[in-house]
Amino acid sequence: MAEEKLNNEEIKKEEDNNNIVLSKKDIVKSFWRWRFFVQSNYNYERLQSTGVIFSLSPVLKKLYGPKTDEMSEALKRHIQFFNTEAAFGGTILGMTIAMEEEKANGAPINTDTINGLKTGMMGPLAGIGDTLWQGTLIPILLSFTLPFASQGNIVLGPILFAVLHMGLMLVLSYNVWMFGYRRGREGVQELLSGSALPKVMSFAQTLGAIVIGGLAAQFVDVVSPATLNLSSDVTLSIQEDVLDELVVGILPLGITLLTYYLLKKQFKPTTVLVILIILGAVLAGFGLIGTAD
Amino acid sequence: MAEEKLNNEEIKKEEDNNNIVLSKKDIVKSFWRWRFFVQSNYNYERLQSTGVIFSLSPVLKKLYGPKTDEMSEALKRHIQFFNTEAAFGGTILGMTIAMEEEKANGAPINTDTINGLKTGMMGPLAGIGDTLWQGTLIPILLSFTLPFASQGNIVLGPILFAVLHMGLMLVLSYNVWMFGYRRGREGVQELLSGSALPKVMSFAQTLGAIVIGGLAAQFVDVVSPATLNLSSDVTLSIQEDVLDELVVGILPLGITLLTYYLLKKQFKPTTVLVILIILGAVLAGFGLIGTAD
Amino acid sequence: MAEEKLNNEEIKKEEDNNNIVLSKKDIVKSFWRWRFFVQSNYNYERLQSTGVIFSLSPVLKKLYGPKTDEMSEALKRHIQFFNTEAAFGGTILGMTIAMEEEKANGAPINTDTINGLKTGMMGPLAGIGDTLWQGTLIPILLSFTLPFASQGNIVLGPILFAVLHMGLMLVLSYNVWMFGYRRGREGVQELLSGSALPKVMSFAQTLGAIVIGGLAAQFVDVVSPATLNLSSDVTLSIQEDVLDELVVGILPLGITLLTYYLLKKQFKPTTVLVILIILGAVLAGFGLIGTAD
Amino acid sequence: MEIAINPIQAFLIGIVYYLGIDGTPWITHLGNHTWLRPMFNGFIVGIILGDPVQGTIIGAAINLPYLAFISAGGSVPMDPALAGTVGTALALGANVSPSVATTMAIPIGLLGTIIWIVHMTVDTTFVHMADKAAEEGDIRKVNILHVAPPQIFLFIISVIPVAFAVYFGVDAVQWLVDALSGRPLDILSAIGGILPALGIAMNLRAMNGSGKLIFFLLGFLLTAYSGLPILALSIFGAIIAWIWTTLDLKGEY
Amino acid sequence: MEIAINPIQAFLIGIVYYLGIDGTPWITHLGNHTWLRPMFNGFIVGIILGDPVQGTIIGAAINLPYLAFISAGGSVPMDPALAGTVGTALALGANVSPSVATTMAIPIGLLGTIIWIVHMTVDTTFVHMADKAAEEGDIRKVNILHVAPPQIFLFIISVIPVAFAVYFGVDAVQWLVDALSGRPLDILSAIGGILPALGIAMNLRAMNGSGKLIFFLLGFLLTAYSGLPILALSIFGAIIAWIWTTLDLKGEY
Amino acid sequence: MEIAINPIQAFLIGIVYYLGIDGTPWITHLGNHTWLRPMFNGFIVGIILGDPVQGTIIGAAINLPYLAFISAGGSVPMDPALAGTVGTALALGANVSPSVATTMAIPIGLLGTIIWIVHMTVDTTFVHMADKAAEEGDIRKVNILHVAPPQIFLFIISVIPVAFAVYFGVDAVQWLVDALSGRPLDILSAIGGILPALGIAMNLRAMNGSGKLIFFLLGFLLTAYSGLPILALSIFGAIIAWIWTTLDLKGEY
Ligand SMILES: OC[C@H]1O[C@H](O)[C@@H](O)[C@@H](O)[C@@H]1O
Ligand SMILES: OC[C@H]1O[C@H](O)[C@@H](O)[C@@H](O)[C@@H]1O
Ligand SMILES: OC[C@H]1O[C@H](O)[C@@H](O)[C@@H](O)[C@@H]1O
Repeated sequence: MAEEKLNNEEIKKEEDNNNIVLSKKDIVKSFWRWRFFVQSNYNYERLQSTGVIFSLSPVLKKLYGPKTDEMSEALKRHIQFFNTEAAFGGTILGMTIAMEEEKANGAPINTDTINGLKTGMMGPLAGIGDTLWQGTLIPILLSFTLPFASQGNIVLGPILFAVLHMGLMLVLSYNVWMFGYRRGREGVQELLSGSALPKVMSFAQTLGAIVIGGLAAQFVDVVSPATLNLSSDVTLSIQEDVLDELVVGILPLGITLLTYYLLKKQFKPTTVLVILIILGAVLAGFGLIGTAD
Repeated sequence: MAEEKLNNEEIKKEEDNNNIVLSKKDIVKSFWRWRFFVQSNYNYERLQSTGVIFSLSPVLKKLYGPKTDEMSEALKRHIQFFNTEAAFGGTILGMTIAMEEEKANGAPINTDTINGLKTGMMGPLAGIGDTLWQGTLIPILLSFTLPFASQGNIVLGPILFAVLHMGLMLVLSYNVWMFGYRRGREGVQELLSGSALPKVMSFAQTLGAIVIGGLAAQFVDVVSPATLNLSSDVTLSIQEDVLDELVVGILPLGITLLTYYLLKKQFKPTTVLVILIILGAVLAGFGLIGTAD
Repeated sequence: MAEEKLNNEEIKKEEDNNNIVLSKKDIVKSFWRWRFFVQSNYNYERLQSTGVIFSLSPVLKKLYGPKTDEMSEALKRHIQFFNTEAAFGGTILGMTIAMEEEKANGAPINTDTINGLKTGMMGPLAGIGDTLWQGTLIPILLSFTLPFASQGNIVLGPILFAVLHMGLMLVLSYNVWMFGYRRGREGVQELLSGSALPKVMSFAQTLGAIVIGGLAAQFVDVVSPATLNLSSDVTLSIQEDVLDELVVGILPLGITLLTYYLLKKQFKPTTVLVILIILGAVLAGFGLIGTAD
Repeated sequence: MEIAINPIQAFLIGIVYYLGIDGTPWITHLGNHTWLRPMFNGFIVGIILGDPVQGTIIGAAINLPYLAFISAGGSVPMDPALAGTVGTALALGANVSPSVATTMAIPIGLLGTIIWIVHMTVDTTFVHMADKAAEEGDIRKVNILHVAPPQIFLFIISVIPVAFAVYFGVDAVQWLVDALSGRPLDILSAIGGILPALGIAMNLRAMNGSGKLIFFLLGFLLTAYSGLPILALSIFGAIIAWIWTTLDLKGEY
Repeated sequence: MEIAINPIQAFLIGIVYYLGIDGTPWITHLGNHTWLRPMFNGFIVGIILGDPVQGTIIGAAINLPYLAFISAGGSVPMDPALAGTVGTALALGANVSPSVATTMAIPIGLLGTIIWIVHMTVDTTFVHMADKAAEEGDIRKVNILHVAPPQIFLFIISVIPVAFAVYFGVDAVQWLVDALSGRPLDILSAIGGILPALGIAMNLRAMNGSGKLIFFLLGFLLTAYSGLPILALSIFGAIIAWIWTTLDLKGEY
Repeated sequence: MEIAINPIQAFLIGIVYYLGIDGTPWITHLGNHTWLRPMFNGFIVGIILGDPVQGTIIGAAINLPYLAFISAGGSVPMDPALAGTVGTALALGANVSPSVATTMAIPIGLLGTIIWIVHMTVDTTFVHMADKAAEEGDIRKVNILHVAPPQIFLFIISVIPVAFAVYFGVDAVQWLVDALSGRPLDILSAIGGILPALGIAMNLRAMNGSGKLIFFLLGFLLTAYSGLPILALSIFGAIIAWIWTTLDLKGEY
């Protein structure tokens, strides 16, 4: 009953707004703008934020017209912090387009809903996407083509790598984008009432957190080369004899959690960057840390 | 109150039916028929189904009489797909006998309840039973007796193995069978109202699934012996350099899931068998798969 | 409403009792009595029970006066079985003081509540405390100072170890004790209504059980040195060829569970002790068990 | 000393094989599982050929690669019973050393899977006949169909090839083995390697319970990555199952 | 055969580097990730210098230590694009062996992180300008700010040093590398080793969900203790996430 | 240089041992745990015998096998305090090398468990006396019972044997050790190996919480199979406990 009423109301509102419908061309155009320009202005403060606007540009122009209040709202909405893995995370942009479309046509979607979805999904999809793309697909492709390249085989080396990498990833990211848009359209009702979404979100968030943890363990690379020369023949290795006995990976874990803590304390990323560089320089300068090589 | 009423009703019905009670001899006879004949007509379509009927035969005859409608119903009930590990899974048959007895005496048990129990428990007990019996007990007994046998010691070799294996397992399977019958009798009320059973079922199903997964990892044996000879000195092993880097055991896992998928799609087991044989022959023929030896 | 009433009642009662307030000095005195005398009368039946009374002595005297009925109740309350890791577990004593204080001043706290808290927390804190203190901190301190000691360096060897060990642990155990007292005071209300406590308890109990399991695996040390000499060249090692193939650590696990079972069956600890000694002597006498060295 | 195998002995050895097939009713199902171990049927073949000690020794040697043999869900990846009976008979007959017997036994064991597959396929016809009898409530007929036709058929396809093989002896079998060796044998063992998937998948399909596939995957990956023995896995599995069940059914019953 | 690099070639190689930086729009973001692999940009540098085959061979050698290169959350722990372009150019120019080229490429790659850090820091100013345009609803201006200033700036700071380096050649770079080797290089690589923490922590901060830090810790420790490859971790992670989600949201929706 | 140990020194060394027993009140409970390490009590024995440096060196050697010594739930699987005091005294007295001292110290340490067991058994009588005092509300009496009788008793059974052993010296102890070596020592160490089970089981019995035994088993098996150090186990354990608690108490409070 209540839902039916909602539907009726919406339909009325949609009629009032003369129902601006996006064409497939708009969605596709937006996709290509994303794939080319996602990180043109990549920066430590907001990362891909202006990339989002650049990509949504054809959509927003059509929905809100230039220099209107609604456009201003939309721009302020999307200029916030955003960062994800561009291929898999594209699905969020697809959904966002669908939500903007519904919103412009009067559905009761507010900025919080859109931002909730964007920020809720960007992290998990960054973790999962980085793992599947940079962490899995590229190493596989390289391990197939690199041997040819080292024999001087141009075709089965660099060219095959380029074709496979870009071919596979473009097909994937295009489909993922369109999927996001379609699910977004079908799902707005569902999203608003909330049935499957919380499960998908919770699953993605949990998996994302685990995977990000795994990435930290693999790619933050700090060990202590320090030793205590206790006598002519007794040497204590801080890394092996102390730290590894406590918790394997305690240094990278500590550094990552410290960084996280600083960001949580509202330090700007550029400040944190400087802190990390100084910390690294000082500790390495005294020979207390290094890489595992 | 409601329960009390139920009890009264039952008692009345039981009186109406003149209360056919199975003797211990019936249960034991049934047990031996199972232990001897469980797989006399083992087949890809229904596996132990006629074995179940052969085993329950004394019970069913007593409860329903020959060529009655009730007998026909009972036969059609039990000729369905059934497969379990015969020793541990015997407990299901014990319970089934108890349920048939109650049903024949008027308890409100229908075909669905009986089949639910049978199909709910047969898989878990197959996984758990195979693990404990074929996967654990037999290897232990063999590792004790085989060394004697290889010295030509007949008594401490084959004979001791036979005695221990059959002795232990018969004691076990007899007790498990009787336990099933007793629990079934006591528990019919409980089963119908549902308090402990769902927990036991859920536990068994979860454990069964994990254990079946472990069996698959150990006993489905496919690796790829293929290599890419990239140059005179660079060789890429598909198994070690690619597949193992992705997911260890990806081939056996893939084959098992494919088989499962085909069965789910209602392919007949014999069809799936043919598919697997052809698949194996073709892939092995081209040197793409082999066993790990 | 109901809560408000409770508060009012309490305040009234407190007025009636003229509100005996413990001074910080009482709490600190109690702490030092604990740290010195916790295990003066350590025994297999009740372990630290009289140590608890000795420690709480200044508090109980102040709250209940000598040889009163209330004192007798308090003594009987605390002479029950108690055992924990003295440093981390001190937090339980801190809380206990707070609860005794409230109780003496009329709060509706009964013996069960106090004992529930004490026995609920002592086990987990024993497991966690032993792990962090004896299992982690001491080995680390030793691995730093032992090399110096073996060079004959008295200062960086034994003395540094003593200073660091006692310094760190006294600071820790003092703070943990005071924390317990403060949380106890603030939390009595909360404890009684129950919101955070169940979570903390459940977390501590679960972690404690896991950690105790890990301690058992590391510190119960039984293997079987027995072998079967099957022929001149075939030898079967019971430990490696049989037990380890079944479950790694099956002997220490079995011994621990047996001990637990005996205690559960209300055997006195001294009886269990004798059983273990006899069992160990007999089995080792026949060469069936030994240590892993 | 070479033992000449006479037709009666050959026939008896054929029966030894028949009795070691999982499902023949005469010695119980557990009896089959004792009897199918080469250590045991080698001993029996030894009795038939007059040298049980030597039969046991050869059987034990042939048994080694089948130590961890398992049959799940009706899948038989290789056939230790065939390997044991034929291998022992030939080794005693040709006075071949245990290790040579073992070498020959492996390909023979693979051939056994063919017999198994044929019988499990043909048996489906008898269950269809039993369906009709069930409709009529004729339990006697179901019982007869359960035993007579499948066992007669199994007797024929198991006794005859074995009797022939051991009667015509090592040369005939060697010829067969040679003909198979190389690619054909690789193919046969690859098929033997994947067939357990059928049994496992049938068991899996027969299971219910939420998250079935998830837990299957978990069991698979835990085993694949840790190399845990199956008993240890099942203890860990029981812990996981307990936690899952407790939490999943919380407040439901 | 030594190849003398002329100014135009040096400039072109500078552009090759610029195009291999994660974010330059001309060849798509995926294009950057192809182009930044030394195997690929070595090939392009080879074309520019007239020997694509040799360029590919050298690039492939330089690529090896970057096989598992990942950039997460905008962190670039080392710069394979700089290593590949400059390394290949110098190796072709000085006719240096691939293995020497690799040795030189590692410190060069570390220097690339400096360029990356500078550009990601400076870009923050353009996003502040964009904030104003957003306020006015001026999407055209936001779009221009998104592309023009950052890319012009990036072009300058990436093309110039590379062009100079490859033009003045191996001696100049060798001098730089020598000056760095030892402690300075250790410090640079230590910094490169901890910088991914920034990216990962930014991603982590952007995530929600109950137990986020717990599961992060779990993923970290599982990987640290088991050495699981990242794909296997993510399958185990998916199983855990499924179990958690199922139980945590039970009866809520 | 051999040091002759006089009766007073022997008595003092007996006291050193007494103070290193877990529970003597004079130097705090933490003090006991410092003092019971051979590195430390060797140093004190060295002071008494006039050579603290040598005492420390010998003590450090004896300490090595006790690096991971733990006492849980009142179980003492071996006695480092006895090993350290007697071992150091004998080594200094007989001018024995540290490694010989260590070899002798191990069986001595096992004998210490006997003293411990006797005192923890006898102390049960004092707690029964305290029960009566508690009934009467007589806290003073409970306090006295808590300290005086158990400590007097402990003083006697610890000081006397040690004083005798170090006074009569290496030959007497060697005789004892010889008499024990072989089977008796194996039996003593086997008993020492299983006694921690008592302490652990007492702690376990004192715990509550649903699934206690399941989680105990989990902790045991994780450690047994992975060889995880105890701190790492407790972090994994905390993650598991958090997940369990969150889900188990869901919606209850
Ligand atoms: O898997 C359960 C069960 O399936 C079939 O019945 C046979 O393979 C048995 O050996 C096995 O125990
Ligand atoms: O981590 C998500 C994402 O962050 C940034 O955008 C870059 O580092 C990408 O390479 C990465 O995929
Ligand atoms: O296990 C808790 C606790 O038990 C006893 O009190 C002693 O063994 C202590 O060393 C230990 O900390």
